[in-house]
Amino acid sequence: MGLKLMIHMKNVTKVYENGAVALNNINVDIRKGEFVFLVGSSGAGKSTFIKMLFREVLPTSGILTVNGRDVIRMANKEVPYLRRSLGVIFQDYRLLPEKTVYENISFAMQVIEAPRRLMQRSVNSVLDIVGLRDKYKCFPHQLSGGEQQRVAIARAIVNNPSIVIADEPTGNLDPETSWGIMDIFQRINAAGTTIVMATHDKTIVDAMQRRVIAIEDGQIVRDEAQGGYGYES
Amino acid sequence: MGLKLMIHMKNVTKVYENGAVALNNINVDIRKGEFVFLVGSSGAGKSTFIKMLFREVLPTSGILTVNGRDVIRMANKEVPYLRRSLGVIFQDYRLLPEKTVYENISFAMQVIEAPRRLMQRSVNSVLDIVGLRDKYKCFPHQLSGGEQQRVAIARAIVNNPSIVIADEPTGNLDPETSWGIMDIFQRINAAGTTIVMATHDKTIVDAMQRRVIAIEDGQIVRDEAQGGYGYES
Amino acid sequence: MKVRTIEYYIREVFISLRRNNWMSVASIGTVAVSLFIFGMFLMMVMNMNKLAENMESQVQINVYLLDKVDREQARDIEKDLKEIEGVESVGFVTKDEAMERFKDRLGDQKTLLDALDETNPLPDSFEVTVTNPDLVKTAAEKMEKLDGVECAKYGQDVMEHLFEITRLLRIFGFTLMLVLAFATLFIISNTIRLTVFARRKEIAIMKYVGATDWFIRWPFVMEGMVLGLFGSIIAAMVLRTAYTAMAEKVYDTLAFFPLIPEQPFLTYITIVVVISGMVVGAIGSAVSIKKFLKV
Amino acid sequence: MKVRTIEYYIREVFISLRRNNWMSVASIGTVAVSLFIFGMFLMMVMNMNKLAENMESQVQINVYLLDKVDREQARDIEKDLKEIEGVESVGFVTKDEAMERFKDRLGDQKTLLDALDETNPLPDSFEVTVTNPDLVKTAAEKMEKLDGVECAKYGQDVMEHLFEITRLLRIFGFTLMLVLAFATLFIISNTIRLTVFARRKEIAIMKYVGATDWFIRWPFVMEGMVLGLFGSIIAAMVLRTAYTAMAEKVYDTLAFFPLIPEQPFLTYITIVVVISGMVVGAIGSAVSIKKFLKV
Ligand SMILES: Nc1ncnc2c1ncn2[C@@H]1O[C@H](COP(=O)(O)OP(=O)(O)OP(=O)(O)O)[C@@H](O)[C@H]1O
Ligand SMILES: Nc1ncnc2c1ncn2[C@@H]1O[C@H](COP(=O)(O)OP(=O)(O)OP(=O)(O)O)[C@@H](O)[C@H]1O
Ligand SMILES: [Mg+2]
Ligand SMILES: [Mg+2]
Repeated sequence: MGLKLMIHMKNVTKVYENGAVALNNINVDIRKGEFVFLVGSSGAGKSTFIKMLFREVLPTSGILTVNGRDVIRMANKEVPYLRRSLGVIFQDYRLLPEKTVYENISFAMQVIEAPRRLMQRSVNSVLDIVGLRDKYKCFPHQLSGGEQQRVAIARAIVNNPSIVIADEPTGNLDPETSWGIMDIFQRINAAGTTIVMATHDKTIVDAMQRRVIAIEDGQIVRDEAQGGYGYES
Repeated sequence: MGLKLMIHMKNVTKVYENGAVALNNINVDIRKGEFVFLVGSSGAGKSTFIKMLFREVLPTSGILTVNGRDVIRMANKEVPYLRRSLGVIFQDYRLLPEKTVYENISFAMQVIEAPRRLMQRSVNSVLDIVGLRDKYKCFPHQLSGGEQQRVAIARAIVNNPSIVIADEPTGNLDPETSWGIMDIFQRINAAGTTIVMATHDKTIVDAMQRRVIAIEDGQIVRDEAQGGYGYES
Repeated sequence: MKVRTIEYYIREVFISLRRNNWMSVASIGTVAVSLFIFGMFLMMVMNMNKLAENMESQVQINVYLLDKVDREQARDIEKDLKEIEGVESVGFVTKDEAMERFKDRLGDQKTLLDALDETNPLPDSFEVTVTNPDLVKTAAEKMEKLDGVECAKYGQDVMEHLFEITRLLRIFGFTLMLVLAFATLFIISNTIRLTVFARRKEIAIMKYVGATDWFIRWPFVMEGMVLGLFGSIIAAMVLRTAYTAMAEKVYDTLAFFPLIPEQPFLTYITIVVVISGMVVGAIGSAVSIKKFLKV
Repeated sequence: MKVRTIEYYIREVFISLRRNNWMSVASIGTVAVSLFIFGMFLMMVMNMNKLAENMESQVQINVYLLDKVDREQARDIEKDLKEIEGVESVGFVTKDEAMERFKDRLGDQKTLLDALDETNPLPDSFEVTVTNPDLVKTAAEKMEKLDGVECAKYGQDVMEHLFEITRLLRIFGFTLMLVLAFATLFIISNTIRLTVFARRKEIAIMKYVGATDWFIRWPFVMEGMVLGLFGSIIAAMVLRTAYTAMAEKVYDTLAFFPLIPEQPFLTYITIVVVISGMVVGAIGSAVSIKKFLKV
């Protein structure tokens, strides 16, 4: 495992302002090219884990580096550049309500001032990948839940980020569409992209046999290189 | 099947303003005490089906009665009373952002001017059922995705509605918690409540062996009294 | 509507003011500032109006008597004058008083009168004020017809000039008030509309959960009223302080200026400002919420 | 910054104005109304100031000559007068002209002067206007020292009264302007703040996707500027129309009133209003957005 360390967490703890301990002394290293599932019951701390990676949430204590950058001691004006190197799929999608599907996805490219030609090509291609080519003109409120989720996925991957961070990316997708998304993830992972995905989907985790980090009550209870979802239900 | 007809759809079609045909000539009858799964791929029309039941979306044509009320020709001021007889779990939760968990749930009871004593008792009991007793003071943005979803479920069942309408109620829940919710649904269904639930969760649908209505591209492609999710994936 | 529900409305208003505190402060501020401007000009216009009235009320008719009229007859004439329509007050001015005043008026040039020696060619006269400037002309004509009256003068051109000015002052003041009232109404209701707009999703959710329009509307209307109340109280307090300070300054330096006395004027202004604030706040909320209730 | 990005900003502004059209209309309306009020009072205060200046410039010194002074000598005195510091213009008034004017002033009572027969006790005089009211006193003293001058009078008390009034008018006008400027600033930036507030979630999302602060801020600032621009253009147009209409009315009925001529006054007002609108809009946006960028 001499590959580049993409995510490094040491003794990371997060206590929210209201006193809720979301993560407690977490130690994790994730290297380039890994495909990691983050599992755990509702409220275990998966989203908190993920939000720390792109600095929506700052750890209360500990050390956290992402893509070689020290997330905690980073200057404010560097944050956008950290975020650009990541492709984040948010649990609540976070689409811009006043922008169309096309604009929502191209926004991620506007931000890095990509040339227009490249932008059109890239946006159309990810729209094809998530199967929303004919919805490009719709606004988010005109889409079904699963369609919105797929727009969020498209936006996350359009810039070929070095890490894709996905929080429950298939929660509102039917099994067939979910597998389509997993295929995409596997393809970009094979091309060297690191993937961290929080999920509740037992079927997918069990079938993929990748690294699984299980969190319970803010602590890592299991970290297997080729694991399953765990516990029968 | 001489039981009361709770939901009656005849030749119902819904075309959105932008021309998208979400439902096309739907005919469905659902009787008191039924437990119905609505399945179909992303964008098939499940949410549209559900939104019509509580009149968020009006059918473009056809006949629709819910709980004996003609949803289409209903006077505006009757709509609140239709909605109070239903317990709706929205795909996007729709919690009031400026109210705490307790207030969000009790709001549904304020609306029907329930006595305070009853209100406290009922809210605490549904909070226990969904396992959020200790989060009652939190605001929605302080909750995890699954916790928010459970608040939405609690709000929907707190008034003992005659129909529970659930749009993807377990999309952000881990399998264990999902089964907990399904147990609750089975209990209230056994007590006579009609349940209509749109879902992508193959495991649940297959295990429950209840009535399954499958929608594809806005049309009913299957309606089985004791079905499974369909199609292997 | 149950007591429970009314209680809920009231609690709701204060919780909402606190939780949306950022927006509450913004709208209270806007209400305060615009009502302050409105109140300031209301005060200004009312004082202008007072000034105009004051100027008009100073229009007087000078009734000059014939030399032969003695004091006895003068008293009869005074009685007659008082009976003429529109006459407000009648004051007697002896020929000596008239001479004194004349000398004062001449100032530098009073040496001119030395040439008169001790003779006083001025007549006795009455100074008559009239309630309504429109009546001046007919009243003067009637006066001239009285026995013992030589003539009745009232500075026709000066008066018309003055009336023109006061009329314009009034029209201007009224227009100003109208414009400002609309502007205040517009700004306050616009602000409240923006705060309601920011909460449109909440309103929709409430409806989806089965709330009736009035159940949603009441707390908003009451909140608008409370916002208006708070804002207008601030405005009224500032206005009172400012007027008192200004009045002091005016009394010191411009004692002749007919400023409206602080009481009951300030009470009246306070009432107008506070009531407009509450009413505009409540109606602004009720109107703004309407379009978001249609779900 | 690439051309691409600037292009994006500009497109962004107009798309956003259109899609948030409800809010855009509300804030343009508020900007228009408050700048209209501001402009109206700016005009009023400037006219008041003009009036005060006008009144002050009418203060004149009357320089009375000794009887023995003949026309030749008078011309010399005129030259001397013109050399005194602050003197603006000097006009000669013969004793006959003075008598005429005196008779006019007496009006009703001019019969009094019949007693003088044909003698005219008034002297020849000069009417001197002075550029700066502060210089009146010293100038008058210097004049009295000239050969052939009996005395120099300038109605000391009247003048001081007048200065008191114009000084108060100026202080009042200035305070009014300051208060209104702050009020306008407050209301406009508050409104813009509310529109930014309504879009705070969008701003957060943009940041999460990796946008820099300036990338988000530019379109908002430009949008604020455009809102301010549109609002202020409406205000300016209404102001111009209103002033022209009012000026016509005043010329018709109060011709003596020294109204500031429409040009270049209106151009000046338009520039002030439009620039304040744009600047307040832009700065209002930039400031309001700040707190929402911290994610
Ligand atoms: N407000 C709207 N305006 C226009 N089109 C809409 C609107 N809402 C939904 N649609 C379209 O109607 C179709 C059905 O949407 P619906 O939300 O019913 O799907 P769904 O079955 O709930 O999908 P999902 O499982 O992804 O939630 C979709 O193609 C969607 O894009
Ligand atoms: N902003 C916040 N303030 C306070 N507490 C929070 C906040 N966000 C999350 N929490 C709490 O921290 C805990 C972990 O939340 P997190 O969102 O990480 O859970 P999760 O594993 O993503 O759950 P889910 O599967 O339901 O999305 C939860 O108990 C939650 O209530
Ligand atoms: Mg989560
Ligand atoms: Mg749906």
